[in-house]
Amino acid sequence: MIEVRDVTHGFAARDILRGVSATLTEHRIAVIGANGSGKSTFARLFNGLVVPREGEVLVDGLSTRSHAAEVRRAVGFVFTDPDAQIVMPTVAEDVAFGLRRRGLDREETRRRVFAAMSAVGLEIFADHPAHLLSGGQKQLLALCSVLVTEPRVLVCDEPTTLLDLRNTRRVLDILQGLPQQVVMVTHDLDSVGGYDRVLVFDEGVLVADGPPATAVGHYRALIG
Amino acid sequence: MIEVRDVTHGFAARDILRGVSATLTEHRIAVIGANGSGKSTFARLFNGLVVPREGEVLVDGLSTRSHAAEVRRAVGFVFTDPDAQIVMPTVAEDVAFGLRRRGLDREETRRRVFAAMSAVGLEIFADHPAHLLSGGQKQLLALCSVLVTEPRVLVCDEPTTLLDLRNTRRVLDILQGLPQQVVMVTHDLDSVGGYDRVLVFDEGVLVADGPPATAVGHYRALIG
Amino acid sequence: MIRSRRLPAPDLARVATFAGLVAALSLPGQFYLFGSSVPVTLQTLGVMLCGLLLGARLGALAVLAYVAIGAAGVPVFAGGAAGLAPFAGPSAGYLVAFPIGAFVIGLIARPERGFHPARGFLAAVVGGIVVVYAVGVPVLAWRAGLDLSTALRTGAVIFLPGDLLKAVLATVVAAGVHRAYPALSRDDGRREAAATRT
Amino acid sequence: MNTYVPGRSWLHILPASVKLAGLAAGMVVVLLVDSPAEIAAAAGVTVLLYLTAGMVRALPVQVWSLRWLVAALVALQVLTSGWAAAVVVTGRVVVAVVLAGLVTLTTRVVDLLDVFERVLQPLRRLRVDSERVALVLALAIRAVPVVTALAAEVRDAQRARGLRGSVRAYAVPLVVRTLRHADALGEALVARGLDDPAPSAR
Ligand SMILES: Nc1ncnc2c1ncn2[C@@H]1O[C@H](COP(=O)(O)OP(=O)(O)OP(=O)(O)O)[C@@H](O)[C@H]1O
Ligand SMILES: Nc1ncnc2c1ncn2[C@@H]1O[C@H](COP(=O)(O)OP(=O)(O)OP(=O)(O)O)[C@@H](O)[C@H]1O
Ligand SMILES: O=C(O)CCCC[C@@H]1SC[C@@H]2NC(=O)N[C@@H]21
Ligand SMILES: [Mg+2]
Ligand SMILES: [Mg+2]
Repeated sequence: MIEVRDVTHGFAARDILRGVSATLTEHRIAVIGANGSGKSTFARLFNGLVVPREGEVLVDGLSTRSHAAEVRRAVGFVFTDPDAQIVMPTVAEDVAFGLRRRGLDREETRRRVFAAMSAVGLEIFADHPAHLLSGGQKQLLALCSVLVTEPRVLVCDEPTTLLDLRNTRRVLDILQGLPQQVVMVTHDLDSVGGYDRVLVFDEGVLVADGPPATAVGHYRALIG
Repeated sequence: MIEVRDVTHGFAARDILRGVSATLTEHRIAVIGANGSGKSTFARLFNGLVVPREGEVLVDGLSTRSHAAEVRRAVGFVFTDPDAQIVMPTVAEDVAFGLRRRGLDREETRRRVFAAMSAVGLEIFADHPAHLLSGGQKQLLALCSVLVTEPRVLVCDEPTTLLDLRNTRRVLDILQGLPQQVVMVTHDLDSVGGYDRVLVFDEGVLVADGPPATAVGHYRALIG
Repeated sequence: MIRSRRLPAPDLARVATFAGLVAALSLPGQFYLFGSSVPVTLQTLGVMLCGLLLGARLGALAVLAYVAIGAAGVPVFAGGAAGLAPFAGPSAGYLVAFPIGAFVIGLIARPERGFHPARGFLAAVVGGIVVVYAVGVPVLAWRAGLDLSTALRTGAVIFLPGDLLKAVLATVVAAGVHRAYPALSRDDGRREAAATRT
Repeated sequence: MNTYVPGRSWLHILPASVKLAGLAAGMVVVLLVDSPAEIAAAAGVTVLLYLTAGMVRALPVQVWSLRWLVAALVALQVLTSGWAAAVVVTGRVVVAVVLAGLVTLTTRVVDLLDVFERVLQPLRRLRVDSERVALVLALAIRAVPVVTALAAEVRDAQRARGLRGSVRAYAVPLVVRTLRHADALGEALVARGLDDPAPSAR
């Protein structure tokens, strides 16, 4: 469960988020809104990448301000550009990287890495150089490298923006099948249909919040 | 008119485009296909950013191989990432950049720059620092900076991928209203409805070519 | 034909962007070791990467562009300093040496012919440490009124462990980048490679 | 901290090239100074210049930013050559740095870039294209926030994966994305005709 309590955040001149409160318990949550409306900043609150100037964010009761490390272990994050996330030369090494300091023995690490790769269909690329993967495969790798650490919540900031139709569908299907709570920021209104709850941002304010049809309708009305 | 004559292009190990031929005379042409299918490479043929290993590309009868500079003046190009296209500090200066060596006097340059900015609604930002514009405005600036040179053909490689709904619609509307021939690469199948002709690529081969409904149907069938 | 030897646009873009990279590496952190009037910074890491990735000519131009925009007043020097003031202080020699260092690194490493880690490391040490100290230390002695041995101690010896570590890092990073971005040293493939990612 | 402060003083109005020449002359004078009294005089002149430029408020900031430098210089000098030398050497450096800082405080970046471009004009015979130099510098200035933003994103991605302190894991993605940006920029410049000859008739 994620609780956002009256958060205001911004920089010298301007507030990016203003008085945002929300308690997120649903399984599938989407966040939509115009460019610059504050979606990414909102999403970054959940794992403490952004610590709000005012207000508080709690993940399963732990504040992102005082329990940064625990929160970060509980909340996985997938970014738009896979190239910003992939750090090791081969696929298997990159997936294993997140388990480094878990004190697992070699066999256990291998087992978990293989399981995670299989879940997204990358096991056949285990020893493949990561940079030679296609854009869609890279994004699957980024997702896999996060899932291997078994986060309780997964936050994705426009995970399919750079992908084609097939890869988009693939990533969305995998997200849909996860046991975890998923929060996804997106511009693709077609993809939020099956979600339990959709939040709409406008100029840093949470202006609508509800089932997909209502929320998307509100967003379309905003655009005019 | 653009003629692509039996083009094959690639690198040591792999061909990115294989035996592609097409004569493009229509007013609105879209190019779709999976990630890595060769769309961007195809589009880059038209202004000589890519010169094919085999075959030839002619723009109004001029070969991109032997008449690179003329072809480049005739064919404008808008890329995906607005941040990588802005080259001067302020909006007006960036627009004027393309007119530098046209031998125009100062008054004429100013007039054309203003007209181009007005066409996309950026004239109020003339002396604004270009990098402080929003993502959507930056993409409009990129478009404007290309249009000011009055190209006969405009090629756009996923011009709206990074934009929200409103900005996407804005850019597409402006493209729709241009007198020039437009070739647009896109993953957004909803946006190609009004186009005259849609080309579908798959693994470097032009696999379908026709009106939107047929071509998009073919593409969907490919994905399975 | 007398034509100016213009930097082609793709090279020009790399030069300018890598100047930005050196700046981004210089900004975080800067601290003074006891008794030294020169700060510890990551600038040499940036200089080494320029030489190891862009080669002698473009690498040197990138670092030169970095120094030039700093001199013109953009806050990119150690600790966010800028302008002509740093050129009047004890670190002036290092700043002047940076472009020369990048040039020497590129000459030795020859990244355009493929990257060899051992060679790259040697290049980083010679260009990024020896050359930089060779200009930096005498200027430090001159500007700070030190005798040469004190200047060596406070302007070279104390930085050596850190700078050697940076040379190792630069080599490892350059090797990784050469693998992850194959178009780096292949001129004809460069544009297309940029195009592969939307 | 040490960047242009808008104003209308005589120093703001003076052409950048004249200021640079004056600074060079000032540097030579400061070098020749070698007694505490002369240092005091040089410092006095510097303060006077700050006063007439309306920049006195910037003076404490300038000096304060040199605190570590001064501490280190004084410590070393006192240990190796005594107090008088410490005052002269430290004073020289402080006056030189603060004086150079005044030029930066009163001159816009674009004006200094213009001077660079003009200084490079005669190099045309050495086949240096001064217009292109100006473009590189403008793009380099623009690249600083771009790369800084890329760095922030990569750092976020690393932190989200719980990867603290691995420089390799940080620097490789950063440099790869920097290169990708550079090459996309290069492509846009080519497409906008930077390398093409001027059209013959129009
Ligand atoms: N570090 C920062 N400093 C200053 N402004 C910032 C910073 N980070 C974000 N902003 C600004 O805050 C606003 C909201 O940014 P945010 O990235 O949250 O928007 P977004 O809804 O994710 O937009 P997009 O759809 O373009 O991704 C933007 O106007 C942005 O320019
Ligand atoms: N310089 C290069 N070296 C090797 N391979 C390359 C190079 N440039 C492109 N490619 C490869 O060529 C293929 C086609 O690339 P292209 O960018 O044309 O695809 P695309 O259809 O535009 O894909 P996307 O939808 O992801 O933009 C890709 O597999 C790409 O990896
Ligand atoms: O003022 C500046 O920006 C220049 C600082 C120079 C620091 C030198 S470079 C070589 C040596 N290694 C370091 O880490 N710092 C010094
Ligand atoms: Mg965002
Ligand atoms: Mg593409």
